[in-house]
Amino acid sequence: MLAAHHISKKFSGVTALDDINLELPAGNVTAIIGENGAGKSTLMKILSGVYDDYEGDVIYKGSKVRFKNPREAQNAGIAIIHQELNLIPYLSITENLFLGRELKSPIGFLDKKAMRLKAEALLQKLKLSVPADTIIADLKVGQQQVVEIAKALLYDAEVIIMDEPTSAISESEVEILYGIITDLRKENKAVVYISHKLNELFKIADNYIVLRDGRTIESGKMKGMTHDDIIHKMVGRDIDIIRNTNIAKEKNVLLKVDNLCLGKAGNTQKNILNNICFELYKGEILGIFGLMGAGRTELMEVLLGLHPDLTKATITLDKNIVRFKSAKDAIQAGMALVPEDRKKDGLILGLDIKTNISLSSIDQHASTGLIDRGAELTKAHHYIKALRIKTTSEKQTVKNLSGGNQQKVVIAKCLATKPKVLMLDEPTRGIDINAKNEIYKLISELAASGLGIIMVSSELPEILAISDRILVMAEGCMTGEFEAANATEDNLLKAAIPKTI
Amino acid sequence: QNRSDSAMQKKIAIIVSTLNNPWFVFLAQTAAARAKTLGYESKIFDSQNNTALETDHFENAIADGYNAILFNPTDANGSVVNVQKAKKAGVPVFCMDREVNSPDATSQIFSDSYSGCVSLAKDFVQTLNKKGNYVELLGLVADNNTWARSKGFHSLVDYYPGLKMVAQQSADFDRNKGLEVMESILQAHPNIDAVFAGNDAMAMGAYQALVAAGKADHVKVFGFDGAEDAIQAIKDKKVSATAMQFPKVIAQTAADDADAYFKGKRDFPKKLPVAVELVTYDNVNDYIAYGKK
Amino acid sequence: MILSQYRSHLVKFQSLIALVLLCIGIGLLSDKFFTVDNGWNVMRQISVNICISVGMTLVVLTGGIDLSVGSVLAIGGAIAAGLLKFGIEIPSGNLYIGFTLLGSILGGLAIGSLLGLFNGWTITKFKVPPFVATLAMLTIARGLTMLYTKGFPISNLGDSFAYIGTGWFIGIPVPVWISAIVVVVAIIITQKTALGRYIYAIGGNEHASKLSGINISKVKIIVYGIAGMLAAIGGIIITSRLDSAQPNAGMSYELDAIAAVVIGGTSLSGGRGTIMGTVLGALIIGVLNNGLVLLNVSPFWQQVVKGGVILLAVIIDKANSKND
Amino acid sequence: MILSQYRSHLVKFQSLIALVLLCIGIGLLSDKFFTVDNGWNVMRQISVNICISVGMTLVVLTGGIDLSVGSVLAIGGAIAAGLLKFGIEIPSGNLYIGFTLLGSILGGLAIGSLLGLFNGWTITKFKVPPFVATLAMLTIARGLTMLYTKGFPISNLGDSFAYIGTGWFIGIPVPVWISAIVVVVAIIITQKTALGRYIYAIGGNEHASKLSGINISKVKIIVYGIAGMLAAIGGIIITSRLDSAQPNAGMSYELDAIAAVVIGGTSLSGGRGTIMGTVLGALIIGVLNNGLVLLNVSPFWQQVVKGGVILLAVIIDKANSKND
Ligand SMILES: Nc1ncnc2c1ncn2[C@@H]1O[C@H](COP(=O)(O)OP(=O)(O)OP(=O)(O)O)[C@@H](O)[C@H]1O
Ligand SMILES: Nc1ncnc2c1ncn2[C@@H]1O[C@H](COP(=O)(O)OP(=O)(O)OP(=O)(O)O)[C@@H](O)[C@H]1O
Ligand SMILES: [Mg+2]
Ligand SMILES: [Mg+2]
Repeated sequence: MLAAHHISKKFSGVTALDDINLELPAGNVTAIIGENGAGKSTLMKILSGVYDDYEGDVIYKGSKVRFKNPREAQNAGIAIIHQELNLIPYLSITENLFLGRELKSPIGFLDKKAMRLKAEALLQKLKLSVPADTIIADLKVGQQQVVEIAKALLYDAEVIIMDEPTSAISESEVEILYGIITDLRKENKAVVYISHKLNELFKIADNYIVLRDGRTIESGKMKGMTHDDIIHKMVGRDIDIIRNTNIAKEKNVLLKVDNLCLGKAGNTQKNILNNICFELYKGEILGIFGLMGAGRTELMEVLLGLHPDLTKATITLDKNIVRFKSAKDAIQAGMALVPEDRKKDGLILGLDIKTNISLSSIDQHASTGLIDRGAELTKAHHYIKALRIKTTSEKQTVKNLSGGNQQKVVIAKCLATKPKVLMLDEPTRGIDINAKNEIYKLISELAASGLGIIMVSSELPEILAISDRILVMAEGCMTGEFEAANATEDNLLKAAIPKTI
Repeated sequence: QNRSDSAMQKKIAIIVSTLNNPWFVFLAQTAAARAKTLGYESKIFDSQNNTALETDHFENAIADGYNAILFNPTDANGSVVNVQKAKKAGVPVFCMDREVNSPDATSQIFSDSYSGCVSLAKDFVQTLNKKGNYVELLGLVADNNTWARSKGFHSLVDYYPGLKMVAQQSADFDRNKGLEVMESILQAHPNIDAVFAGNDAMAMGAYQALVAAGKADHVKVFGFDGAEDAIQAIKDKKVSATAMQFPKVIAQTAADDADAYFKGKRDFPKKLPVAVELVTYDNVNDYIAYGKK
Repeated sequence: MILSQYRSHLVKFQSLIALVLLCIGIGLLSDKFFTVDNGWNVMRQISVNICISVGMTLVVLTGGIDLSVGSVLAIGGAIAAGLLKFGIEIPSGNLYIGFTLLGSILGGLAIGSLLGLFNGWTITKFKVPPFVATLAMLTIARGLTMLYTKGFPISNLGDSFAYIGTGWFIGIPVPVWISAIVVVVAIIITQKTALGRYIYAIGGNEHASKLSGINISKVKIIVYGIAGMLAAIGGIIITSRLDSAQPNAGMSYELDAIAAVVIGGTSLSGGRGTIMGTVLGALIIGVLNNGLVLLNVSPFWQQVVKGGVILLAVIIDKANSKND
Repeated sequence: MILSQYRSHLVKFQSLIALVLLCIGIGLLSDKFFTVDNGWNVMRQISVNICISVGMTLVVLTGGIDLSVGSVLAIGGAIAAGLLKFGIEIPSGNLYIGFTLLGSILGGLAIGSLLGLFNGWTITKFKVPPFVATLAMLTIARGLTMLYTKGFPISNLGDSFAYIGTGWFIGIPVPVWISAIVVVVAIIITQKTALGRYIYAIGGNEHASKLSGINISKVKIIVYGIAGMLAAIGGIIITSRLDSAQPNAGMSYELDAIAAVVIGGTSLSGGRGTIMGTVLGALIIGVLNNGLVLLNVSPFWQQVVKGGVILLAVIIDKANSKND
């Protein structure tokens, strides 16, 4: 259906793709596999008309094509779900779905009704139960991702490219997506599927293509491959998947949270968080599991001193009762948070690594009023080395780092404040298997050094592998607590399902 | 009884082109003060040099029941419709300082800028002995006073081939711009003999530039308006001459006319030019800011 | 969901509260305020600002800004007046082209649109920030106006031209008709056409819009062109009201226009806002100007009070739409 | 990495090319341009704009804008002049407080800072968009100036006050010293202090900065306070140069200041830019103003040429820094 011959692409000197060849047959799901930065997204952008300055040929239905812009590719029948969400925040779902290809009435005005009906049908198919005229900004990230998927399905495309479509959606939504992909395959469409969650690939893909450093390494049938085979092909060597081997240490309570409640602004009836109580021990990794919207991120935010006006809680840190009025208070008291969305909440993308690392702790180096650049640099070097941040220099702009390395910069920023409690919210989202592994290693090391660690994650295997103890949340309440030894996927999920369904 | 009293009380609107220039502030406040002495309520409207805003003021003033308008127009032509509108509403308009090209104004008491500049030019020619290089600083290029003054000046000066204008630049009637433009002109033309500025603020700015360049002693500065600073500067022999307008006379005459109108007088001289007088070191002691002693 | 709908209504009408409070306040202090005459007064006075602000709203919705509207207003009015009165004379060829009323108006609109399109062109083609491109145009268009008029107003344009700014039609002043038509057309564009969608989309997320196949440059150029044309309409109204094209007309009108847009709840970073909001913003400013005069506030105090009230109006808005 | 460093240098000095081209062009047309005297001339003339623009740069770096600088300049100058000349008289208590030179200058600076802090307060406390808050302050501060001066200039302030604006110190004009000190201090703040870090961080990503423990409100209030103080410094320089505090001083200076900031490569959305860039931007504008007068370009053409050159300067910049 769609093929690429000898495709190369450079970004101001950096070679992103180097002589790529691949084939995407109709009626098949092809998985593209590769580490962060292998060139997967770049290749897909070429196929879908985002970049038109590349070397080599794209062959579509037997003839050579060169799409000048996304619309040309769309019209030819190639749809793409981009890795980054590309939605307009203040337009509604319908408006986003039809953006650039609005339905019009005979006199040229928008046919809003027709669009809404079509959008509603599509949302129903995707089991997204929100009205079609909801503003995107009011949706959760997972729901936005579903809209992004709907956008690609709106028209009868021949080729559908999905670049990490599941990075923010939960299990049940993934199942729906599988169903849709199966349908597409039946309709003899060519589907491209990119994901760092290897399990998904085994479930859904027919073929695989491995990219490494911008080159095609290998391709073949998915059938008969194992986890380790794939990882080996991706990374070029074997890696050991970390499992937490901490054994029960003495239990010194580090953080104690009693009756934590978080109200909703302008609404006195409903609470977002209800009577949360838990303890965190020194040197412990406490996993917090839950489905989308369970309130885990809000819990982390409250513990960092956000929403002080809406919070009621008794928090004891290191045997002292503390009250946080702002993030500044919380950080000074020894809390630190690696937020869920590193680009939006964790980093100043336009500034360099060094500045980002020292952002929360610059006071340490400014006792004279002026910043001691030497000390700052030493610190930056220390963390770049300690966390194995892959960069050419501490002056690299954070925007240009890979996702995994960006995540490490956020962790470095938190560690630089010398925290007692380190909270990590979905620390491995969108990160390749190798980088994930490094972050797991890091978390274990930090726990071993005496920090209390709270890790929020939606990925069961991850939370099972790394935690000493697991709390489960649903609908703003604590619904379960499990020691690592007797936690299973089953009982975690059971506790996470909301009772009100 | 109180009520009939307040019904009797007439209100006078004073609409001035701008309050961003002390000359007009003085004009407006003098008119307001006179109206008060005569027993009328009055209010000052600032058109901010914006003819459209002036139109709004007229509409608002008419709607608000003002009985007369003392008017300092932003523009001789642009303000015509406003005067017509007032006439239609039966509100007499007395123009101050600037003319309006309309017979509908009840009376127009104005400074004769053109002939004022002619007499200023006479002094200019004499002071320079009919030869030398000079610089002209224009006011706002979109203001018709700028051109009335410039034309009056050139109508005489241009007859003397020995007088050469080496630069003509605008400084927007602004003291700071007068200073900066003059500083730059002095770079290009270090050897000048005189500066003619379209108002005193620019003249004072130009003088300061000359001081900074060490040329204040032999470059003659001429202004226009009769502002306080300029009168003082003429006394101190810093500025050579200015043309004195009489905002006080103008404003008071206008207010008196309104008073007379209320009392039944209808035959006003359509145009009453108030002479602009030349002020030099010789006669400066007869003058104070904006008027005669 | 209900919350979100409610909120979008709030965004639309958030300034209404401030406007109502303002009107009540002035009405209590002056019995002249709530009269039919004064109502038309205010409406006529804001008609020019509405034309400009509507164009500004479109520009701001795309995430841009247009500082040149005041100057473009001046040249639009001047060209229309000049064409009507003098036509075009080409001395060398001994050619003279006269213009009808309509022709001269179209001429004024054409020059406004052209300068607006030029703004859009420099902004999209050379990636000049809108602030700089239109700031340059502010100066250029003012200079061109001076060159065309030689610094003198063009007056006495005849009764039929005067009708545009001073006439009445079915009991409503003509400028109010014009601004109402502008508002309605703009609402249709923003709410009912693909162009409107694209305007919001570009302001919301330019990159995503590009990936959706929207021709960003085209939309932006059109929008700046519309803003230029609307400024020229404003210029023609002013010229007609005054029966005179003033070379310095419209100075610093851009600030009033932007104020109307922002007070009306449109975000300066683009993507959010409504035409009706801007109309409310313009009304607030207009009512305030009118009220300060009616209440006989001294001119020096007026500025202080005006600034204070605008600040207060926005604070009230914010307090009432805090739930987002 | 080398590429990225090179690029950041380009950002810093992107306007240099435009400035050099401009200087060469004017130098070719006028032999008076490249003289020491004219150099000091230009430097002295831009010193006020530099003071204001430096403050504006800090504000813009946080993602804000300050439209009130021109009016704050006026009131700063007026208060300094008024205190020096008249002191404070309280008629009821028969109290008179005289001010020394230093005292009156501090008084001027204090009022400027205060108004700036007020800007910051409304912006952070009530979430008023900076554009609106400072637009309101533009009007308020102008009104206050008019009220304080009653619309008349305050002149004849004595030789020691005149020294600030017209004196020389070690062969360099005093205003140039002042602006140089302002620039150096601002560079130190932005590059070497925690405050500077926070300014860039807030402009780059306000929410992330908040989560990183930065007190956003405090930083913003300080920054607007600094901008107000620098505007007042500009006002004192102007007042001293003119030996007169003009109530209408500084009108529309905000546009020149923003132009300098943007031409200097600072992004209006915040987070990116340098003080040196702004200095270059101010130099471009200053050289242009000076050149147009040196070449005796007619006032009508000046505006057209000025706008055109600014546009061209930015286009040249863009063309030379396209590689990002
Ligand atoms: N937009 C960009 N412009 C320039 N260079 C970039 C850009 N994005 C990434 N880079 C550089 O390309 C290199 C590879 O980045 P990539 O995202 O592929 O990470 P990676 O090497 O796979 O690391 P990791 O495994 O930790 O994710 C990095 O050195 C990064 O600095
Ligand atoms: N706009 C850009 N400018 C410069 N370099 C870029 C740009 N986009 C991508 N690159 C570089 O191209 C390479 C491939 O990036 P790409 O986004 O295709 O990786 P990917 O395989 O999709 O990674 P991930 O799994 O993290 O999504 C990287 O080294 C990246 O740094
Ligand atoms: Mg990566
Ligand atoms: Mg990718």
